[in-house]
Amino acid sequence: MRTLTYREALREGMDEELARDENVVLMGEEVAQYNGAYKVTEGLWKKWGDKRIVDTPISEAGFIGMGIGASMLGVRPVMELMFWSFHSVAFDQLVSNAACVRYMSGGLINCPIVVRGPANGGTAVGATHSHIPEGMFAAFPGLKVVAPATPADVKGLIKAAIRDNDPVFFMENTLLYGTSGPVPDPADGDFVIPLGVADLKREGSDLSLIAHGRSVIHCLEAAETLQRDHGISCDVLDLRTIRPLDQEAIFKTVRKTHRVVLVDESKAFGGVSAMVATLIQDHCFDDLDAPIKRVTSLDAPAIYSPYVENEQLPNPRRIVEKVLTIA
Amino acid sequence: MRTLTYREALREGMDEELARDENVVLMGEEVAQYNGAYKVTEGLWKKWGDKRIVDTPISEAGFIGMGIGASMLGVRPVMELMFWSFHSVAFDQLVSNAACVRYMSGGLINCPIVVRGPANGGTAVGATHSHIPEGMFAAFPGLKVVAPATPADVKGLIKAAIRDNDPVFFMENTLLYGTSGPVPDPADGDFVIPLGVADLKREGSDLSLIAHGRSVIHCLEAAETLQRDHGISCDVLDLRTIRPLDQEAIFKTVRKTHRVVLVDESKAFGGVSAMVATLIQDHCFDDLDAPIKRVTSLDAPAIYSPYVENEQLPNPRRIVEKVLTIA
Amino acid sequence: MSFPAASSHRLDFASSSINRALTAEQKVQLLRTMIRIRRFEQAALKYYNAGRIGGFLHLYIGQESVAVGTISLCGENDHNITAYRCHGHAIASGMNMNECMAELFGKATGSAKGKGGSMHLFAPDKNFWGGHGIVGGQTPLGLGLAYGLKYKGLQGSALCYMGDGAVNQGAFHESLNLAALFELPVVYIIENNGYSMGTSQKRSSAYRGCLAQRAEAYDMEWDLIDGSDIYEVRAKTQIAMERARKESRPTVLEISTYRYYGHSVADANAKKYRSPEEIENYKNNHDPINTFRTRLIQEGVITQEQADAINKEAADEAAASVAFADASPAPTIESIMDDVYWEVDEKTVAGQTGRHFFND
Amino acid sequence: MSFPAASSHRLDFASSSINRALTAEQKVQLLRTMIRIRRFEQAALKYYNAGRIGGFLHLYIGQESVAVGTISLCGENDHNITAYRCHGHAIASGMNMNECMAELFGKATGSAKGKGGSMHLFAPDKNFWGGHGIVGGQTPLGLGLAYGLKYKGLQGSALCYMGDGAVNQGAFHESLNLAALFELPVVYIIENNGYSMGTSQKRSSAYRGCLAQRAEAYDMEWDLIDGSDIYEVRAKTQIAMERARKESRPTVLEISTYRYYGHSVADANAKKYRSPEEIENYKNNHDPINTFRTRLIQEGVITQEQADAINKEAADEAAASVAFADASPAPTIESIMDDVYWEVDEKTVAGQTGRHFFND
Ligand SMILES: Cc1ncc(C[n+]2csc(CCOP(=O)(O)OP(=O)(O)O)c2C)c(N)n1
Ligand SMILES: Cc1ncc(C[n+]2csc(CCOP(=O)(O)OP(=O)(O)O)c2C)c(N)n1
Ligand SMILES: [Mg+2]
Ligand SMILES: [Mg+2]
Repeated sequence: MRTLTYREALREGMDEELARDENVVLMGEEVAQYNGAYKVTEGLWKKWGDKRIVDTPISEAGFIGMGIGASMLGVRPVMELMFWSFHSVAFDQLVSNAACVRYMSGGLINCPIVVRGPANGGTAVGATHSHIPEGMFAAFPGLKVVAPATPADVKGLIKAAIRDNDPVFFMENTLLYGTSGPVPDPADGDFVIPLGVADLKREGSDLSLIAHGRSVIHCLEAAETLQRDHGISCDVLDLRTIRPLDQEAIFKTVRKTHRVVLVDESKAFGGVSAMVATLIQDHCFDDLDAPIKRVTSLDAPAIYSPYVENEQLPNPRRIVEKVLTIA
Repeated sequence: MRTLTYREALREGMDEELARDENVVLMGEEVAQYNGAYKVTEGLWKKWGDKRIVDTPISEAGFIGMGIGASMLGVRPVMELMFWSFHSVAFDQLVSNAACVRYMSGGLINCPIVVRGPANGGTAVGATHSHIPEGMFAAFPGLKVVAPATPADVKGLIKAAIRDNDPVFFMENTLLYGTSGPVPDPADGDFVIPLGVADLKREGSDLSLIAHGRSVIHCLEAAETLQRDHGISCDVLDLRTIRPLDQEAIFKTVRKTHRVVLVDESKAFGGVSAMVATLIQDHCFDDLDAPIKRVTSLDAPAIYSPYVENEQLPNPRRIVEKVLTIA
Repeated sequence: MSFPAASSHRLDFASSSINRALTAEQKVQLLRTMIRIRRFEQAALKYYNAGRIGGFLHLYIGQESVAVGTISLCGENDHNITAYRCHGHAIASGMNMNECMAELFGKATGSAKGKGGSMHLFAPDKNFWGGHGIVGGQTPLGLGLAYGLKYKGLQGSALCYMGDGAVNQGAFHESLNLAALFELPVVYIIENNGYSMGTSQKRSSAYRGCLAQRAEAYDMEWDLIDGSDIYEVRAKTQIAMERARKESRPTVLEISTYRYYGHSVADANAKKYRSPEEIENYKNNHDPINTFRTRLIQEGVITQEQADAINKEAADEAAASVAFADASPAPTIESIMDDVYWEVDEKTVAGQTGRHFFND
Repeated sequence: MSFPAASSHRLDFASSSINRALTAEQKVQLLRTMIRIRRFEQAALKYYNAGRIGGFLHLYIGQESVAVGTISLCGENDHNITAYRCHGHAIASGMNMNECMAELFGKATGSAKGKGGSMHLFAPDKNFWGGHGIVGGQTPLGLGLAYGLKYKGLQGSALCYMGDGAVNQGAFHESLNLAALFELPVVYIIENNGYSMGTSQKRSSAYRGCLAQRAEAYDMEWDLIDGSDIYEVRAKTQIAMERARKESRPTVLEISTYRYYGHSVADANAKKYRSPEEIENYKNNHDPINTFRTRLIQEGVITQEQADAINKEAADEAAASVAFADASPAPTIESIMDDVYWEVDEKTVAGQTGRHFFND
């Protein structure tokens, strides 16, 4: 199989959807002429022109709301937030309009919009630029939330997200953009990964590591160490989509291993992991041999200092240590 | 003891703090000349005048940010959001400025601001006006979140909130404003309830109901029914403050009853209850005789129809039914 | 807020081409729609007070010429969207009273199956996109409708209404800049009734001249309209809509108008922050329905008897809508979970993959 | 964006009273501060490229006259706040290079103990309130500083800076309306360097005349300033600050300026969206430091040798700050949990009641 970076795979997915459906339009700050702050959209403006790839001013509430309005008329905007952290200035449009307009209209309207961009810590940009909002947005019925970890997943999932007829919030990671992996060749057919299907990225028997986004990569590394140094064999389940959630895949691994560590880059109060823990203890109460443990970001706003930022975030060492408390 | 309504008790608390500290200023839409959309601030403008009670235009991001800025200089603004749902247009100010500015300045700044208003469903105002954000904001380190259920609590806690030197988000309930209860007489001394202390509002032995805000009232009613009709005796623990959280009080009741139902008006994905469930299963793993159950709002945007809205929300009947699944 | 005194110097907008083009029947239709809105709301008020309608009820009574005048100009590719004071726009757009009243009653036969309520009416099939509860929140959506029109190469316009209190929301500012920058066919219509709840325009906005003049900050066209004259509303709005359709350029219009009732029916202070004289003056001298009825009688388009008959028909229609709403079933509890996701409602594969709902 | 050609018709702002009042030493001090900022940033750039500084580094080089000119007018009750391009404001406010550089290096001796980084510098004891990363997010905070001054009855002003790209954020619009409506002593200063990242002013903003003129929408005063002349910056800003202090009225100033480097050091396109000629023209003809140095030599205030000495001192100071930062300890992992809550840090009863942190 070909090897692509996460960035290339994501771009290829969008490029294919731009070709497939003339209603697809990419919009955001610096996405066109500048080729994207993180170069995700590089070359697309040159290829598709002003109509399909649109630069916007720094007015997130305005242009995201505009995208939602256009989507009500059948345009399919794929909006880039340069950082997902900037959701904060567009929050009302995201949670009151995108999430609720279908419901409040009794199903008369739908909003086929994708809002995408990086949502992560770990790049020394401080608290204002390091919000981790997967769990927060998944809490709003009406929204879907996706957080892919690999090049293949990001391509397959962005294509599903763009085709989806509901609002999909797509959370990438600046630290994954440059990572590489196999991605099926377009010549072998249209490669779409449905939302709502988790992926068991490593098979084990002693304990389940459940994560999404970059934490999956950390889990895989930790699983390697646990196997090698401690003889502990881990399932690593990548949720991929937070909402809809592949609950059965979660329960299946828990019922196999009876021990769980959830890894989630959000702060510990809430986040995806608190919800997953709640579901597991409810549905797998008798299957658990130990409390469900979590590895989350240390519970302070994101620190700038590159010397310690990685220690605030989940990392393989912290995962291993947490696993050893229950395994 | 005197009987006051929740609204009167809240007003009395603010009035006392206005008298105590000349830096306290009340601000918001219609709080002054109109006497407050929900009449919480009735009479205060007349008593304290233009400087201390300030009407604002409909510019939540602008005036809440203004309050945060003023608080950095030592003013102590108590800002009313007519509905907490309108947080959505001020979100950046709330989570990037109020929550993070102390941290990003390495502790050089603090923001003694209170943001208050009603945060509830149940009044047939539809999805845009019925967001339940306690759990969402408690997830941001740097913020404190309070949700009082009774007249005495709302008075004692608003006074603590105003004196607190950190940002406190204070969540009331339009359906509680008119409810009455005993409130200590000011003549008997300054009545302040510290943040971070839960209150066991009913003692029982078979099961723990844990809630905050109006759900506490529902729990008390359900506990009554459970005792009477089913002989099930319930602790009802009122969290009162979500962050800081009285974790020990939670663990204590769980270790006594071994069965828990959490009641939370938020949607089921996340919310305060998902966090409390996560903590309980972690810390009281061997104490639980049954999975932790939750009663939350049905997982759709808030419906308007008064015919069914109460069924979307937690209510005594739903609580009783849920308890019976594990008791 | 001030209304020009009736004077011989006033322009007569009846002679503008868009009004000259009106047939007698079309003129009567304008009057009828205004009256239907008023009768509808009077019925709603009655049943709100009787406890049959939940939440808020924001009456449009006094402002009818704005929605009716502007929406009467709309064709196939013209769309409109407004805030929570939306009954007038809904009916002017063609929503029938039955589904509108049933929505207010929270019934399953309502336009949104009882899910939206008075503040959140929608009729996309009639190019009416709501009904939005967050002040200013609809302004970027209106922009999006214009964007959609332009993207699809359709010659149309998007009318986006808001109140005088809404102009100080950030989203509106962002929308104006985007509208001008992207040259979008949107017409922002400030329905200036002088108050945002209990706050007068002067206490909520700083401005030079008038609110619409803020458009100059974005090098955008604007105009000021006396809302008590539906001919003027139509004549000046038509210019803006043509600018949108033909030149794909935005406009801000400010239409001075007045609401007779409180901010919502629950507004206990409606007669405190406004003087009785102010209210009476509008009712007596600037009521858009009375003004237009008188005018049509003068023009010989209609007789007083015919006007009375329209009134009666409208009142009957409103009463029938109450009966319809009353007799309609409430939504079921199960229906709470419908209409959240298109994919789930349509039972697509996507809608059946993974857990979408987390009911306890 | 355009700069006036040097011409004999230009006003000479040296003769404005606020500049005439300057002693020779004060003039030199203005020059010195601008040079110190530039040398500081050149050192920062070097060590950023060497991988010693994380995240973003937004250089102020080319814009120094704005922060230095305006902040030189500040007294005890004048405060300032800006966005993420904040080294200049920090140093002009009096933050010393050591704590500034150490913050960039992410060290425990940094102004914010390594917690804020380059975008989030703060020195409240010097009336400098940050350093804010969300575009436009600081504009309501600046308003709040003005509110605080007025509330406390202090005669002062709040200077709130932002870029030309920030003017299209909703929060700024809301702030302008509030500033005018509440008559707050705030001066909004748009540092117009012509670009927001790779987007030119024309591609991001619709406006008539200039960006500052948008102030008219709020019936507010405004002025346009050539940033390459620090005398002009001071003279015109002083008028706005006096308006704030004496009349408690706000102003919007737009200062045309230029950044020599990319949006941040990571900006790979810095030479694509701007022509080399444009950059060279500014450097050669409008550089605020060169212009002012030449001027001071002409005035006889300083000699070339003295200017060179200032340069050298500043470079030495910057080098020393690098050494300081380098030698400083990194924050400990435990320190991550400090500075979240005042009550916890101060070990008050409130800070010890209930669980504040939820580390797994
Ligand atoms: C963001 C937001 N803030 C506050 C409110 C509460 N509110 C609803 S309507 C209103 C007044 C709006 O006045 P105006 O825009 O003049 O419209 P009118 O009611 O006069 O039609 C207020 C404050 C809201 N719905 N949304
Ligand atoms: C709300 C928000 N949107 C986007 C960004 C990303 N961003 C940071 S700076 C910037 C450009 C700002 O340009 P301008 O206001 O002109 O200031 P300058 O960088 O020129 O000083 C952008 C888009 C951000 N930090 N915050
Ligand atoms: Mg109004
Ligand atoms: Mg700029």
